[in-house]
Amino acid sequence: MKPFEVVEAPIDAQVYSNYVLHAGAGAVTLFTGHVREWTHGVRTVYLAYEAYVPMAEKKLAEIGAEMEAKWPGVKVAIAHRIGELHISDIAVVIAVSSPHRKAAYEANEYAIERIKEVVPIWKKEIWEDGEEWLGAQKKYPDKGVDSV
Amino acid sequence: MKPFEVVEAPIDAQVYSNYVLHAGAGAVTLFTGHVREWTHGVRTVYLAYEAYVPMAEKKLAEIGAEMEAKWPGVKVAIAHRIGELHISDIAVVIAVSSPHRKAAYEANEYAIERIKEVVPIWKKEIWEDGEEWLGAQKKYPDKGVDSV
Amino acid sequence: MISIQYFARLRELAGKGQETLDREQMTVQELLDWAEETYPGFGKDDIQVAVNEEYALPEDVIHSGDECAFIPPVSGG
Amino acid sequence: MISIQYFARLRELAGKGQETLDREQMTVQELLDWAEETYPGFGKDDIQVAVNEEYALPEDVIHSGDECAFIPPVSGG
Repeated sequence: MKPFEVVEAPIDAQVYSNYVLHAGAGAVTLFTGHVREWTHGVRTVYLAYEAYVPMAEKKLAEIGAEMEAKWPGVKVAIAHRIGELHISDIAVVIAVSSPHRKAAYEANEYAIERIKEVVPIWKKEIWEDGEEWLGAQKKYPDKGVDSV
Repeated sequence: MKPFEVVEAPIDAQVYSNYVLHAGAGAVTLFTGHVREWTHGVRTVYLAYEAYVPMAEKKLAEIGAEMEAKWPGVKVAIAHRIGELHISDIAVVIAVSSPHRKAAYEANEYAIERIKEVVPIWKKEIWEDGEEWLGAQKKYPDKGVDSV
Repeated sequence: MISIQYFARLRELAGKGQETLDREQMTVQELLDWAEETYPGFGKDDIQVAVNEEYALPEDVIHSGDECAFIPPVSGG
Repeated sequence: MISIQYFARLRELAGKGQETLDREQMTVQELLDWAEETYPGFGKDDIQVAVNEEYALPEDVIHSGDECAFIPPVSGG
């Protein structure tokens, strides 16, 4: 594995938490974003994720560097899956270790917020009767914003 | 496994995240507290945890109920290990699933704060040249407070 | 008979994990006072008492058959 | 030659994932204007341009050999 990567295979979250664990770590936070069956009352059949892979991996690594600068001592790994994802599949995993717990929580939450702002990855929701690329489009201002 | 338990065997964190995952969950936060090698410049050889087991499990379940009341829709599992723990061993795991990520982060952090306040579990630090029961004793006001 | 459990520092201080006290009833504060006298250095001001697995107040009354535990400052996590 | 990549909604709108544009240089804004004219409904006001895998400003200049990508609002996570 690479500590900042876009993958096509199912994500094994444990691989990333193992990567960040070390003898100086007192706390590890592991966030996994999963495909949810219902969003805004509409049943999702599956999601299709697409990425500009090299730039996405570069941006994930930049987010990791931002985190290490803001919370000295944290160690970070982030992976995002692309392709066709079904209910409960892991779309994204963020693993953060830190000597103390507060930084591990804060840095982890920072990472998912930044991913949703700057990493070139897109999600298409496929329902039983249609599909839609998500994102902050004007047409659907309430979609995708609180998607996880 | 039980969703709120005190265990003697090594903790497999994945068991608890699997337990809280369901089709309505968009986010899972998994916190693991680990034995850290260095605390306040002193090298830890190992930790010995002790619990008032039935009351501790009852208090963990109460914390879970508090979380479900404060953040509707979250599902929670918490386990704490007792006995002799070595560097990087998991002492505590908190798994929280939620439809949306914000509650999963907030509820998880709430859980570890409450555990450190009300759950009858004690930690003894064993160094190369001594040992000490931790807790908010007056003698050592800076110990144990930010222990993870 | 009131049963009493000791944990962590208090278990080491008392040299035992549990014992029974031959009383019909007493308050939580009276139990703490008894422990302080019996085990010098007990430090009752920092210790809570659980009665039947629930935190109790100093004025709460303990009855024969209750299970009590001294709870020094916790340090889990 | 400037290479251009399309993703997500834009890939479906353009009917292709990439193409090349035979220009020596142009600004990011000129590239967006060109795309809006070429692909009605492109929605350039909500789209960013990456040049060589880095977000660019409208006034930045793209040169022949640069790799450009249109970045519609992202929705990872």
